[in-house]
Amino acid sequence: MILKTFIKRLVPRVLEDDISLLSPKTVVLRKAISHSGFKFGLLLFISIILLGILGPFFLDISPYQQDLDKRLLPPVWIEGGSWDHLLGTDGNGRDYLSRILSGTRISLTIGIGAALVGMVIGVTLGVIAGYFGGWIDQFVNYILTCQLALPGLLLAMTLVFLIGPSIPVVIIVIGCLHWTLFLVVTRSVTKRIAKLDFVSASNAIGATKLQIIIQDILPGIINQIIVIFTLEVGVAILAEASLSFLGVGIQPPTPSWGLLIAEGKEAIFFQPWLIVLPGIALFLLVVSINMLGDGLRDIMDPKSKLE
Amino acid sequence: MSYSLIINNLEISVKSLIGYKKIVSDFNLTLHPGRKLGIVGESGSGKTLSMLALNRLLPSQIEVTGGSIFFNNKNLNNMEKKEFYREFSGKKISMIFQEPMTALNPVYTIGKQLRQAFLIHNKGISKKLSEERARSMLDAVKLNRIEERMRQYPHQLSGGQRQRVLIALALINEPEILIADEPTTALDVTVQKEILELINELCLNFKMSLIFISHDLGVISKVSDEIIVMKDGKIIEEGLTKKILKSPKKDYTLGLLKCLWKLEKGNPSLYTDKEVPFIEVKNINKEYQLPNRLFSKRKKLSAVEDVSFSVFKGESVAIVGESGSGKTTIAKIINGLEYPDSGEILINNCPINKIDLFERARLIQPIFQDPYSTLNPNHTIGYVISRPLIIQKRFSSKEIYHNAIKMLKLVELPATFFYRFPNQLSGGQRQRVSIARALILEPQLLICDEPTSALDVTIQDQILDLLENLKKKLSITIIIISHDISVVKYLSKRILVIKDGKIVESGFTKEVLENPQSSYTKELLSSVFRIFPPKRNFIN
Amino acid sequence: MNKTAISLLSLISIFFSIICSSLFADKSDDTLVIAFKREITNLDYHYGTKTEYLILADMIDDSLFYVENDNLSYVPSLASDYKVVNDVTLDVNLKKGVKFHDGAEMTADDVVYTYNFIIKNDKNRRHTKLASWLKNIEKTGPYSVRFNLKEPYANLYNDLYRIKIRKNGIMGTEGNWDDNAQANSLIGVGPYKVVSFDPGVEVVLERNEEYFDGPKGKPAIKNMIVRSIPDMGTQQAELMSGGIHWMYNVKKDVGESMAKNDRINYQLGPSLRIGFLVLDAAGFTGDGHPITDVRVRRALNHAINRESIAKNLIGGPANVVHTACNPVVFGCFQDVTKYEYNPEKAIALLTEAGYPSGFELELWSYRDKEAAQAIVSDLGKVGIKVNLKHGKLAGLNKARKERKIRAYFGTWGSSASPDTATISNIHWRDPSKGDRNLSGDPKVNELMIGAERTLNIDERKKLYAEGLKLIADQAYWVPLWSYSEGVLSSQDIVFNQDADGYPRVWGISWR
Amino acid sequence: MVVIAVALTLSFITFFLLNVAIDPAQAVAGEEAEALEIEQVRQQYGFDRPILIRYFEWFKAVLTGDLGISYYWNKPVGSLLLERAPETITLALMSVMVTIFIAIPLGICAAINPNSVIDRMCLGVAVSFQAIPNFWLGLVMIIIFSVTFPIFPVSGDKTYFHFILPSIVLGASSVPPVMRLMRTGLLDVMEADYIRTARSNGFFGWKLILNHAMRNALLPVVSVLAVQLGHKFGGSVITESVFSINGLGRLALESILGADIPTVQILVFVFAFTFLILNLLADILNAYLDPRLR
Repeated sequence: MILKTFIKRLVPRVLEDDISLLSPKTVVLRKAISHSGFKFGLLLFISIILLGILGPFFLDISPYQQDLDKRLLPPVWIEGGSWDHLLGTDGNGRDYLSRILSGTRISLTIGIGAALVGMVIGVTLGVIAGYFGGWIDQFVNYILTCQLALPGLLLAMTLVFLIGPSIPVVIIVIGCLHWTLFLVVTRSVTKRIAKLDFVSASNAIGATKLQIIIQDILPGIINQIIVIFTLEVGVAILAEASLSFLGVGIQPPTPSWGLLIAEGKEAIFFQPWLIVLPGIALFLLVVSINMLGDGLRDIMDPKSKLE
Repeated sequence: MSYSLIINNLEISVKSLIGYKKIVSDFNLTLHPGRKLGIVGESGSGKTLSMLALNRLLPSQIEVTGGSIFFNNKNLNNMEKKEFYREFSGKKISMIFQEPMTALNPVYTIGKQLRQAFLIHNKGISKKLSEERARSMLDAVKLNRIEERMRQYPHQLSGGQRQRVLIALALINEPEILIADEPTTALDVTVQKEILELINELCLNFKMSLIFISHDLGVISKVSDEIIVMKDGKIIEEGLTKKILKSPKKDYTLGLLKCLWKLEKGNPSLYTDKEVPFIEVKNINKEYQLPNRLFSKRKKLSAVEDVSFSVFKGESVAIVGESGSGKTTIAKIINGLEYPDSGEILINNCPINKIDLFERARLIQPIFQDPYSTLNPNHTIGYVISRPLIIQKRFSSKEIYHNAIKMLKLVELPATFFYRFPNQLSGGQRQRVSIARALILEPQLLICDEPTSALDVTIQDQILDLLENLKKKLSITIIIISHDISVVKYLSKRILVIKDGKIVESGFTKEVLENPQSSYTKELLSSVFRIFPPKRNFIN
Repeated sequence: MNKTAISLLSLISIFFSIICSSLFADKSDDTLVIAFKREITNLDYHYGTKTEYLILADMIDDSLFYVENDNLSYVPSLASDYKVVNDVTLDVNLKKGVKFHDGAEMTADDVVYTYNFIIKNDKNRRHTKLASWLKNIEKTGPYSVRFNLKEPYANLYNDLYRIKIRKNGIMGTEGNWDDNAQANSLIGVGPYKVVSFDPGVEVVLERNEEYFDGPKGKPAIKNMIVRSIPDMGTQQAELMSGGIHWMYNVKKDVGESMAKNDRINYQLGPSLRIGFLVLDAAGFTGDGHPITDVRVRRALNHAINRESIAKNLIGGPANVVHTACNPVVFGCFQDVTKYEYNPEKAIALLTEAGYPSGFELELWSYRDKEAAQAIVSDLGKVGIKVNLKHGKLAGLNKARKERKIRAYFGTWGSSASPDTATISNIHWRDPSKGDRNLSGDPKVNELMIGAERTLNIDERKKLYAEGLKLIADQAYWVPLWSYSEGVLSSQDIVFNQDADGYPRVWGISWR
Repeated sequence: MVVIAVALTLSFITFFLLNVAIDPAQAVAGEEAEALEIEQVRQQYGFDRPILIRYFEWFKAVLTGDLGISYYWNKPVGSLLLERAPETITLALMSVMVTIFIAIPLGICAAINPNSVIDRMCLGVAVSFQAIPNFWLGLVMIIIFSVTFPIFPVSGDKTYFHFILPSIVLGASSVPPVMRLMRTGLLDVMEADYIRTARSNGFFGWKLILNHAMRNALLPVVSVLAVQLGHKFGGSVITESVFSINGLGRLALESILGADIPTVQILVFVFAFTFLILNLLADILNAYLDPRLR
């Protein structure tokens, strides 16, 4: 409730008749406020981030501190659990809460990093292909087909195998495999924008191609990119989990969620919390990011009306 | 049964963040059987929405919030959805729409769509009978080669043919009322005339009443007995067509008529300079490659064929033609936005491809048709207008600001618009901004590609006046491209009529219009619905 | 059109699923199902080195010798008796009346053929390695052969155990060998016959009723199915739902939890496998790294709490190992320098070596991830910041070959070969012939490999003792612990675990 | 033509990567092999020659129909493929059927009641499927449907019954994109002019959707399904190993880990080719559905 009034203050109240006169930014902001899915996703996302970043400061147990005498303790609500280890311990006797919390940072780093890499590749190629068209477009299309036809997970495995697993490698490899959506969308939007009259107008006033791309085309596609970006963050986090599951992802003892799930796999029948807890964390994060992305898509879509 | 349709105090609102906002109110209408009613108004006046409401086709955020619609004493507003669709949609009331290009389902054949529309109200009819019915309808709308048409898909037909199919679709269940929503606006003038004649004829044959919606008084006057004039969601005047055209009671109606009269009269004071050829177009050709289809070879489309002409300094020249005639391609080639396959263009005796980008920008500037895409929605108006100067890199930021403000004044916009975004502006205001952007570099040639065709008549009038004034003030050369003879008449001294990428006729506007030589020009002229001012002059 | 196709397909699939409702094998039809993690792709043991292949081969095939379960020594199997003529000559007499699965009797011809095939099949190098010590083999009678060795070779009986006897001519003739002749169906002399084989999926076996009276004993169960199930979780689920009866390589935690189920038995027995850290003492990866300093290597030995890890993570009979071999095998001399767990001492040693605040170390590993992390954690406590590179074996092999590995956590299983020679042969070779010897000390190589070049038992023991002492003194390795072998089985069966942890599944019987 | 070019490029990339990543000689010789032995293998198999030459030799052999012999399986790659392909094809087809059965009805439900509770729930299902890792779902499904309630067999690929759980797991991962596309596609179509025409002719409810909207809305879905099916042929590594189905995915995994270059080579080639062919088929199907594309 407090939050609601707070947000309402941020936005100037506009008379009913003036809605069409709002600046684009205000319109987006107002739509954001009225979009419940977006708000929920954002709230969840922010709380996960806060927990992940601030959480470790409040815990005096390091995620790496092992105690082999206290292995596989169950969480506090299961018989045998203790308040010392709220979520129990893992196979090496490390505090699971601490590991999950510090895993947030790693999963997010990988998700955001990989999505960034994918974005740079996809958007660059997409803008170039969409704006210049012709044989450049055909060539980019060829690269795209190559990428799509390639079984991604296999390539990722081979690549990580080749370079040796580490966080930057995993980020780059996942990023290099998740740019197609950026490319496809950027290209089609660029093509659409490039046909619009204001691009012709920029051409006529003597703007260079670079100026046109940066000033006219990029601002037009940025909304779409943000939306895809959020979705790709979720995809990348899951991809890392899959790689870790196959044993070519993040290196232990670094606690990425994918790794925690992979490590807890064999205990799934007897210490299910080992896989369920990071699974829930992963699920919540991906859900929040997806809701955020879906919400952004609705909000940024000029077609969607104020509801 | 004396009345077939009565609408009382209809009210339509749009749902918004805060609540409902009325967009149509106090809409009353009474339609006698067999009468023809025209509703005229500018875009946003609520004419289409009222009719969509009648047919339950309103978009999701828009709702009927009051009033009643009686058809033969049945209130359509309270009726169950099922009953309405079963008894009325397509059966008692049919509707045809503005865009024939998209109003037919692209994935089904014409025959199938007709058959289905017939079957929905006539269950259990055999396939043969329904096909027979479809054929007879295609015959009724005067389509040729009916057997072939039945098997064709919408994209294989021309716009006019599609509109005929849509009419057939609307009439297949012999409705009592036909609502036609701007059915000819998207069509070329020559086709427009035929369709109007067809509608008139079918109304007689089928004994239907007609509600015809249009923004164009000229068109309305050809098809209606009565007229309703709408503005801002309200009816402001209604009466018999003849009466209203002769002596409108309201100023707004008069204003509408005045614009038409003015254009009809033409512009006697065309400014001319000495005859120095400013731009010469020599034998240009341009072909486009059509995109690949799965099972067919690449096709080429010749957009411009061997076009040559020249324009003199300070002159205004019009290029006239229907859609797809290649006039826009010519404009783009002159502007350097496209390159011809062959031929050359000289500006001040210098080939255009030798002129550098900045220099060209100071010589030629374009103005485009669509006010909604001509401004980058992400930039402020101020930035849009000053950007040409910023790109030229020769001006201080102060100079740029002053120039931009000056330009805003020149196109009669308030200086406060400097910080606005395009989506906060109306279509006419946007078009003014794009003129300001074009003029800030003080170019010698303006290429106006249908500068007014997307605007309402009254706005169109203002923009034409503005262009006319600027031409006088700044003595620039103008090439105007249009499909609208009246605009051309008002603004240009010379005229080039273009068809299928070739020039079919050229000469002084007055001469060409009064005494057209080619049959195509004659056809073009005959299909314009003119409304002549009464002998007694209303305007000075 | 779309809809009909979809509904048709779904109908078909339902139809099939009703017909082929799955059949579970069990005691009533005398069929035992066991699961392997790895895939069996080739029945012929000579073409696969993995333990799973050996287990399978021991079921289908037999060889001249066999490792006896109780006191881990080589005993004649197809051989009736043997005689060491001298250091390079061995006479072997064969059992009579042993029959191949197709009914033919095994004679000296078959043995000679088999060994000739092994050493003369040049096309396959991996193959010839199996008997690289053999000069030639002679038939000395219908049921006796003589082996002439190139040089004295101590681990001879191990190889005689590993080479499975093939029927004369079955693998083609000299110069025209057919490597795949026995890959998909195999005629052996072992306790089980192959009924069918679906590569990578399962092998269906049936008891060989004519099996000779050898050290393996006669099998009790008639039908045996060996399934490949790569995922351990899936194996557990199968065991719980009765789809399989026996699985091995089960970790302590999983095994103990599974055993809470009344229908499931968990046995955690000894294993020949030991774990160890190999350290680049020679500086192959570059000079000047702390690890080339013996004090640092000793500090490493002191820093790891091996007992705790062995007890908590591995469990069962697992125990700390101080030597570069498993204490139970032949020649594994125990009286060497022992480094107890003492982090203070480790820190003191590091300080003495000039690294009071520790250093960074890249540690590679590929097996036992939990233990690897525990090691990292322990080393961290004395200030050694370990960057763990846990990956697949192939990646490690390549990096090691390129001399990029400074330290790695390795294990060695010796698959059922109770002799120090097996582990030392591969780990202490001359660096030019193998890349695992990172000691840079020619003396180690000389002692440990030298011990293989004599048949004299005492001489061998002496050489191993010296070598192992040297390794411990110089702390070339950090010997960690011996592993234990966990087996999960259904309550319906009796499975006896042996001292070497090698699962002799042909000995399983119904309860 | 493009299909072949793409498949070739991919096979070359894989060839190159594999050869750089893993020493093939070591892979052939086995993990316990001596350096000398590895050298011998290297010469025997010709691994000491430049990569390009080896690639061309490989390519020449493939053209003559010789797909090579797997180092790891000791078998002609062609027969390996034939052995493994049926399982993967069954799994892929069944999982796509699962996707269709779940995603398309959900998408339609969501689209005909936009922004309603049903819509939100459908979206929720989609988001959940998107957020659950494949292997997690697989193991949970085994626990529920094979151990706790022994309805389905845990693993194996003998009967169609064995494929039900894995295809649900594999199919679930493609539900979100297909469902979303179905929803937005249908929503877009429902706003199209021709739907307005149909409504004005008296069509409403299911008749409107089936007779007028469905075919148009299916167009993008067909393409996405083709992509998904293509990926399933190559990307079911995890599902296949969890349910121990002996298909191509597992073959690929084992071959990569075993550095079995000939097999991986052909697999990538086959995956890419299948993918491209499926896309071509989707184009043809789309052309059948949409006359404008013909």
